Amino acid sequence: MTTMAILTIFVLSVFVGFEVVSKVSTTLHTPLMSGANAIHGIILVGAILVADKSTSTLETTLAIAAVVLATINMVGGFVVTDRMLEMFKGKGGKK
Amino acid sequence: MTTMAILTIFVLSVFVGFEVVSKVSTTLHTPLMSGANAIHGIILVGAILVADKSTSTLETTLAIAAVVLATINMVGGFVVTDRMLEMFKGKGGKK
Amino acid sequence: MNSNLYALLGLGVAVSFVMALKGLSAPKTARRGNLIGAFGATVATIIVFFDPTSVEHHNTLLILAAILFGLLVGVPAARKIQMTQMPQLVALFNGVGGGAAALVAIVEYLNLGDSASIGEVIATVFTVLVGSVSFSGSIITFLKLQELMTTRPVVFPGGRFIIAGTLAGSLATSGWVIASGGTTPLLVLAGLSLLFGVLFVLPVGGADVPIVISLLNAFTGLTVAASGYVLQSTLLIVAGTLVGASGTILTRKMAEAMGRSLFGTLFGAFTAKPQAATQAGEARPVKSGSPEDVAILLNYASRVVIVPGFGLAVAQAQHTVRELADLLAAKGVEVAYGIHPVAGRMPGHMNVLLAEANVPYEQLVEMEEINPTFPQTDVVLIVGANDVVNPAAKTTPGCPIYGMPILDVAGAGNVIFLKRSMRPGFAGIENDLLYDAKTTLLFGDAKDSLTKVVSALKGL
Amino acid sequence: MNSNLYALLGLGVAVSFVMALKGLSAPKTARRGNLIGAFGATVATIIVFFDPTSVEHHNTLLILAAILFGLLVGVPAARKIQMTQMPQLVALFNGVGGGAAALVAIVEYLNLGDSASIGEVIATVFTVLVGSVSFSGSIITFLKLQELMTTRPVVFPGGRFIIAGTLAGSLATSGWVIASGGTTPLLVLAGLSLLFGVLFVLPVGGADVPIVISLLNAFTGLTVAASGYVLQSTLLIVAGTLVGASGTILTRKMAEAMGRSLFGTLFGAFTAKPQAATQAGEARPVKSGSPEDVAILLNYASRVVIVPGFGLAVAQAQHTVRELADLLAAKGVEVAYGIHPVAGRMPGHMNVLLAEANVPYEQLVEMEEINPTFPQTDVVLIVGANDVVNPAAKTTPGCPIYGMPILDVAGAGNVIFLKRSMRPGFAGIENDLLYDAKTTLLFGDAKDSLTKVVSALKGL
Amino acid sequence: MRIAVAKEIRPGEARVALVPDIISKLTKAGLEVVIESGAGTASGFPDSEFTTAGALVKTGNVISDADVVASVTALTAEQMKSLKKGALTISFLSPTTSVESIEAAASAGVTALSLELVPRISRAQSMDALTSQALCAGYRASLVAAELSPRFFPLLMTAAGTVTPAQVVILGAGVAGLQAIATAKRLGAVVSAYDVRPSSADEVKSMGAKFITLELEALEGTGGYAREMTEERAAKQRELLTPYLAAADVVITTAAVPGRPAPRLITGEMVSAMKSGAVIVDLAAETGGNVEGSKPGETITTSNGVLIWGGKDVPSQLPYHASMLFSRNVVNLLLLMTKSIDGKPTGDVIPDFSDEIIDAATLTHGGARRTPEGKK
Amino acid sequence: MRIAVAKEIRPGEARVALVPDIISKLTKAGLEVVIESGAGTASGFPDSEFTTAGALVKTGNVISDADVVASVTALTAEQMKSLKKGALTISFLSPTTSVESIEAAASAGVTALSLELVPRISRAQSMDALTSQALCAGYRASLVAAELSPRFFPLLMTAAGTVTPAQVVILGAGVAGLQAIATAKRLGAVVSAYDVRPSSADEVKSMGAKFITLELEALEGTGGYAREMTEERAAKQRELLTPYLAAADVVITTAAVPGRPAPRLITGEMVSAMKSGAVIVDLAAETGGNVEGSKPGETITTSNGVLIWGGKDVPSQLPYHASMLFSRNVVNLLLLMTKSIDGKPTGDVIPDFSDEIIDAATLTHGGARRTPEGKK
Ligand SMILES: NC(=O)c1ccc[n+]([C@@H]2O[C@H](COP(=O)([O-])OP(=O)(O)OC[C@H]3O[C@@H](n4cnc5c(N)ncnc54)[C@H](OP(=O)(O)O)[C@@H]3O)[C@@H](O)[C@H]2O)c1
Ligand SMILES: NC(=O)c1ccc[n+]([C@@H]2O[C@H](COP(=O)([O-])OP(=O)(O)OC[C@H]3O[C@@H](n4cnc5c(N)ncnc54)[C@H](OP(=O)(O)O)[C@@H]3O)[C@@H](O)[C@H]2O)c1
Ligand SMILES: NC(=O)c1ccc[n+]([C@@H]2O[C@H](COP(=O)([O-])OP(=O)(O)OC[C@H]3O[C@@H](n4cnc5c(N)ncnc54)[C@H](O)[C@@H]3O)[C@@H](O)[C@H]2O)c1
Ligand SMILES: NC(=O)c1ccc[n+]([C@@H]2O[C@H](COP(=O)([O-])OP(=O)(O)OC[C@H]3O[C@@H](n4cnc5c(N)ncnc54)[C@H](O)[C@@H]3O)[C@@H](O)[C@H]2O)c1
Repeated sequence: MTTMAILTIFVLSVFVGFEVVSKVSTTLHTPLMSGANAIHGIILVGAILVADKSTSTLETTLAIAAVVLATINMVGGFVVTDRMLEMFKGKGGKK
Repeated sequence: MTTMAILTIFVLSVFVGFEVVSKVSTTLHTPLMSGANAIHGIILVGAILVADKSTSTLETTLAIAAVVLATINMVGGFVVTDRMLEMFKGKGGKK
Repeated sequence: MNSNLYALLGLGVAVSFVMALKGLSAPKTARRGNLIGAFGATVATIIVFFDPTSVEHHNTLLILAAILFGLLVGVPAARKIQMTQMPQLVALFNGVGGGAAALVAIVEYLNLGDSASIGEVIATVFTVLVGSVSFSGSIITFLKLQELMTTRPVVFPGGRFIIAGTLAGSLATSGWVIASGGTTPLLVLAGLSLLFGVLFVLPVGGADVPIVISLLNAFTGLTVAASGYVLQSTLLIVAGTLVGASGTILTRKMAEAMGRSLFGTLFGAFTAKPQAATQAGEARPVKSGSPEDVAILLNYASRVVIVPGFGLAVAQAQHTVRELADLLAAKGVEVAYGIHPVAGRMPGHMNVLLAEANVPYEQLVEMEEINPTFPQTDVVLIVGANDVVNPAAKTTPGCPIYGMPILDVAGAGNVIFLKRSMRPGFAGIENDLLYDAKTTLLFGDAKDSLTKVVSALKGL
Repeated sequence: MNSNLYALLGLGVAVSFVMALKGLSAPKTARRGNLIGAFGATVATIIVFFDPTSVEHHNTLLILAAILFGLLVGVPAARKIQMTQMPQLVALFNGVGGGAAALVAIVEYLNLGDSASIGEVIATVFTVLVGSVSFSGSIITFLKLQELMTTRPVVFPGGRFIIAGTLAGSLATSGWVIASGGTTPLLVLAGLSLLFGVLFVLPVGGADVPIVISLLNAFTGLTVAASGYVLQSTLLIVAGTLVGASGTILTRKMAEAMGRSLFGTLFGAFTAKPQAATQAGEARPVKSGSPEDVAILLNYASRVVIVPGFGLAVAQAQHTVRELADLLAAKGVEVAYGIHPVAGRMPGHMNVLLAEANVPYEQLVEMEEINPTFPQTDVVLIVGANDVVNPAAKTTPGCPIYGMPILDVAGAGNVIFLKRSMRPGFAGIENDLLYDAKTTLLFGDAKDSLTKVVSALKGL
Repeated sequence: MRIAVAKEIRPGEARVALVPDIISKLTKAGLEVVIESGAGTASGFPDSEFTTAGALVKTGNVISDADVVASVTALTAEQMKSLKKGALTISFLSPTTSVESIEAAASAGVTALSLELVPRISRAQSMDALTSQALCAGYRASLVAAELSPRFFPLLMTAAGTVTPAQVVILGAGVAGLQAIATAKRLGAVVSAYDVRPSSADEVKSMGAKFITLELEALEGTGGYAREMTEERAAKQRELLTPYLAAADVVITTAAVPGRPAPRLITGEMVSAMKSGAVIVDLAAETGGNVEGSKPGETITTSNGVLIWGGKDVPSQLPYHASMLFSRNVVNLLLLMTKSIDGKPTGDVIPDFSDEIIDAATLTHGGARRTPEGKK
Repeated sequence: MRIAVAKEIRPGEARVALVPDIISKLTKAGLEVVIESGAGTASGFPDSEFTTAGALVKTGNVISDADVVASVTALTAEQMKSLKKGALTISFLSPTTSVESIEAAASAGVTALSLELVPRISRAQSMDALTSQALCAGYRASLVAAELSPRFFPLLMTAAGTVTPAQVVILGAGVAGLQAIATAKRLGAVVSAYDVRPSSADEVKSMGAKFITLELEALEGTGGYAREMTEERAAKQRELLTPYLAAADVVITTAAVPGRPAPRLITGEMVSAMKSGAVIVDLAAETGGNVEGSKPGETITTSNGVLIWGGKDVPSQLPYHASMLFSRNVVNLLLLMTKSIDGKPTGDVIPDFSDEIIDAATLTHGGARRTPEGKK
């Protein structure tokens, strides 16, 4: 992929990121932060990629540590966000 | 640029396009349509590119026609949009 | 030009378009947004001459001349047009844009010859098909709006089979181009698509035309994106996609705002039956608006006069009207209430209600005092009143209210009626002011309508 | 796996993240948004094992074990945590994410060795620096929030020079890595960055911590994007950038909502003077909320009791309070007014006002009747009242209001006070209820506050 | 021409047919205005104000040499006879109850206009004295009721217990009834109302009051007035209204049918079902009474402790504003009969019977009673 | 123990110290209640309702064998003397104006509690009869003013011209004044008010009325009451108020300083600067009058056409609710003195002077006048 393409993707993602949360209400600040936090747990994908091709012990150790940390970030993040959002449960459909 | 990059750019652009106009008020429907219309006048860039490298008369004629049409689209579009927006002039800064 | 710089500038232009669209969706920033877009487009047009990848420059002067010509045609047309004719001009501009995209695709197709990849051919076919439809369709909408042809849906017996046939033909030709290549099939495709564009728009009725324009606009955007793919231009891809996506959303919103079914509008062509044409009502046209329209009119006024009537009382909207007035006052708009002596059904009816809502007595102005101020008033908001503003009292001898003094609201810049229907008031006579060009009607219970206007106003 | 399919799935995951963030920004769709994100992340985690470009699979089992371990640690922690401790858990998760990104960057750096392009090295340095800051900074915020260390700003003499020095050191080391490559400088960079993270967060006061968490979160997002660049993963680039961009906006919004200067919060570290620490008030903490918070509490309640007091009268907010009540009723919330016999400054004060605003008499409930209903009430909205809900009347013999019957609002699920300050009411005595855990304060003139709550409610 | 206003001679009448404020409108139309000294005192307009406004204030007879005489109540037969031939009078002048005065006017060659007969068309609203005076009466009715009631009107929640709001029932929701609703509502009472006209339900609701719906057919006559009810319907209506009255703290009745005695809405039996301390205000007492036992100008306490107040000259109890509104009605009617030539007022008052309003309002002209063209 | 209520003997007094509704509270506390036949008639509570509520209705003297006697106005010296030794009385009992009764009570060994002396603390609000009766007086004041005024209170824009709203000025914005503001505002008048207490500006504004700010220092005494003004300040205040009064259509005065004659806020001169047709309602007429020339119970018309209404027994003019509120105050005070053992009421009423309220309110006990502990 060309640098230009990456840059374009980056810029567009910035816009999407800005726009998508631009109307968030105050009460959702924390859940949104927590959800975004879970999303960057996607570094897990990176960690898996590097771990799988690591051969030296040092690399493997570090990479496996990264996998553990990233998993905690991602899974814990989604679960805790869900718990925060429990108050919106059920009533969400109410008009 | 890879097809994947183009696809990503396309998808992201779709999101940006959706989001950016999602809160438009009814009165701005027509100006917004007109402004978007002016923006697709950017085909002028494409027309210029093909016109400049055209050698056969047919190609040149068609391409030059495209340049004329695209210019009308772009320039006229921006001007007419601006005129539509005159009612918002001056008062825009009012709180 | 350095290719990185060139690419960065292109990205900058794409960003400017995003900001333009964003700006255009809020009244405060709309003008600025449009200017940003125009600026970006100008930059793009200049730098394309320095495109590092384009090495041949055969026709630069000719191109410049063509641009100049385009300017000379486009700018005066856009400048001189009357407010009421703008929609058709937009349609026309959109059409020429679609035409340009189709031409570019054809030229590039000729240019590439057999070296075109399958992807490029598909993109070309798409551009030619959709661009041509957009071109011819827009021309028809232009003719309709300009009343150079009937604004009624044009439907002829068996029409829908012809339309479906044309579409099928276009698609088949598309397949042919993709499968076999060559110039002829592409030109056939262009021809069929042009025809389809005409047939597609003909059955659309006057009220639906703006929706169709918006849809064709979104289509044109997509053709531009497809051209971008062929021409390897990220800018065209992004800009075209932006227009395509936002145009789609916009089309849906417009249809919603006008209470039309998008599906019905678009596929009317396939389902319309001839007799539908004769059913189109002969009623006098009125201009009805949305709460947002009313909010914007009020927001940008310097002086607003509220005229309450019996409908205010029926809706018990006194508290809401005061809320609206307070909100306007807070925005620096001068607000007064014009109280007609017989508004309502009992002497002092409006006073009782407005006092209940704590409207300060100073804001209530008697008829004789307020009448001379209407010419300096930007907007009159008539809340459930009718007879007391009916010009028939002056113009129609013999009608039940002839000779009664009225509030001369017609002198103001804009008149807004909040009422539920076109039904007349107490005296039972029609009110010509409802059909006036400067009148906007917002239908619905006065309290509901005011509540919506208030929230729209807060959103501005 | 077919590389096109793989790429498309990746794009789909990216789209799911966009939809997750979008969903999370509105109460109605928040839960669903989160689930969509989780689904996308799961898909990504599965398909990465089939990445067509990764040919070596040395440690698949180990990785699966590591994931399992991560699950066993992360899920129970997230499940068992108490509501009040969630912020620190989020901080911790964010920190480990940052740490993971830094580790990935280091490993890939080791892996690439000298084949790394300059861009890749810069991205690696960025990831290591920011990831480490995020890691250590988040740990400190965790410790602060968990009260494992002082929540006060920690400032020591000359601290700001040390901080600035550490930052300068990190940047210099970054330059060194970029210039010369090699493992050692990278590890030095990691060490310095970890230190900087600690020093950066230490001077932040308790109230600002959430803002810092949000900022570190956005930082982590950017490191993920940078890793994506190094690893050539569009998904990581898009996801990381999304989080970075939305996190930045969110940080600004949070600072605004809390009335804090973002600049002051972030650069407090550089400007804080030691004595500032001792100035931190000893006042009892209160929970103040925004109009949106109040609106959400009200919106999701089944039963709301409004308790008006003298402040309602002072603010002349009777019409606005009725508007709010009507709005809630329209949303299906049961609304009643609890009228204390001596609320206001004259017998029947509240009646006069509420009658003016046309509040139906049936909604006004006497103290004796409403008191037993508070345990079934989700939210009590206290509009400018104080003494009449002050539990001191029951608990503090000798205080001026001792023995006066009060509205037992403390029995309800949530208590909201609308008042302008922490000043007491007529009797001049403090109200412990203001400091209660179930109490939210919305400061400001009652009418203004109500107006804001009304529009926030309309926006839900 | 000269327009004169004498002191009202009917006992209890405190209004005056012209107020100082309005006199300039007449002088601008070229008329000369003469006021009997003391005519405005009872309504709060001293002679001095009339003089300042440009009128001539005279003692003694001012009407015998006047071309136009304006009064609130009808001139007596004697007064009519004392007028110049061809003089014009404007006043309330009921064709059913002021027969003598009308005959005297006819025989004296006086042109007598009756304000009661001004038609209820939009253009005539500014001359509609029935409406303007009913407005005053309706306001007074609620005030008097509040005054007489031993209870508060509003709801008040106090440390000494809760005072429940008064339940007010209003029968007849015409101009007076609607204003009574407004005033009682303002004071905080819970108001419900009943009327026979079909449009009145909306009108009552538009005042924020509850409409009492009875299962009876509606009665609408011409000009927005009601029709008389049959005795059968009346009995049914009374039966259905009884529970509403029994629950009421205050009842205000304003029902009228033009040219007919007031309908009997409440019988003694219904009164005896009411609460002790309840108050009935009967605005129709002078025209026969909506309530059995009501006496104009008197307050009667029934054996079960219900107070019945019979209205008499009720608008006169608000003399200042009642006079102000009345005089504007008179002047608006007068100005319909003045002419100007080339922008200069002629100062003549000439009734033009082709005008629907003048036609309908004029009872006698040219020495005879006349039938309006519109009724022929 | 037995609690008795006799018919009020002061002329014009229509209230009753206990209403049927509340009697169950007393019987539940173990007390026996005796009511003199006809005691409640004037306020709309017939004997039958008392009987139903559980009281004994007797004719003739009911107080001489009672342990507790509740009344609205102070018992006369004779009545005090006729009581049992050790009996307890609750009523209004002013230490300055009811000296004879108090002396009689002291010598008869009666424990006399004065409702005027209940302190203005939060806990005592439910026993504060001054407040509850001032509430009635304030409401009446505005009603009476509206009744007497020859003009409309509200603004009305009609086909016969616009009626401008009445300008109402209220002097003294205590309990009565605030309620008068509320009532006048409800009727649609434009209301402004003045008071000497610094907190009153906010209180007036909280009613939606305009506060009249004079360039004078504030006067605040204890317990939320005002202090007396010096003659110099009084003169200055009168001078500054004059223009406000001259523009007013209605003036309502409610100013009082506890234990002192009412301050003179309006002199004859100020009245003569007012408009003809203006109305003054003086709620303080009985205690000396805020207005020069006001006479309790009379309506005086001045030479310049201003009506001055002097209040007398004003709460009595709303007897139903005034009695209801008063009786709740009495009962709340009484219940402070009843005891129960193991949840069973003893039926005894024993004043406990360690309670700040009883202490402050008790004027005589054990055969002598007493000084409250709180004042020692
Ligand atoms: N003031 C008096 O003393 C008095 C007495 C008797 C008669 N009148 C007569 O009454 C008339 C008064 O004029 P006006 O302009 O006040 O009233 P109007 O002419 O009767 O018009 C009222 C308008 O309000 C609309 N409306 C009714 N309910 C509504 C609701 N809930 N929400 C929104 N709109 C509503 C009606 O239109 P939709 O049905 O389409 O909604 C109608 O057009 C005059 O003709 C006057 O002569 C006056
Ligand atoms: N009803 C009577 O007859 C009567 C008569 C005299 C005295 N009292 C006494 O008055 C008190 C009544 O209790 P209450 O709870 O109604 O009143 P309160 O205890 O005096 O409290 C009023 C509260 O309203 C707030 N406030 C004032 N203006 C405001 C504004 N514009 N917007 C928002 N909040 C505002 C004040 O806080 P901030 O300053 O922080 O905004 C204050 O805490 C009791 O102590 C009672 O004994 C009653
Ligand atoms: N268009 C105009 O110019 C104009 C002007 C003024 C009044 N009006 C209309 O005319 C209507 C009547 O006006 P009015 O007040 O002078 O009438 P009114 O004084 O003759 O009667 C008073 C009311 O009593 C009612 N009534 C009669 N018989 C009744 C019965 N048996 N039971 C209950 N109610 C009974 C009538 O319907 C009327 O509403 C009003 O509603 C008003 O809207 C129209
Ligand atoms: N906390 C409580 O329990 C409680 C209960 C009732 C009343 N109060 C307060 O006590 C205050 C006084 O109550 P009140 O109505 O019984 O008082 P009041 O009857 O003694 O006096 C009436 C008013 O006259 C005013 N006044 C005195 N001299 C004046 C002058 N020269 N000019 C103008 N005004 C003058 C006083 O300030 C007072 O507001 C009220 O404002 C009320 O808020 C408190």
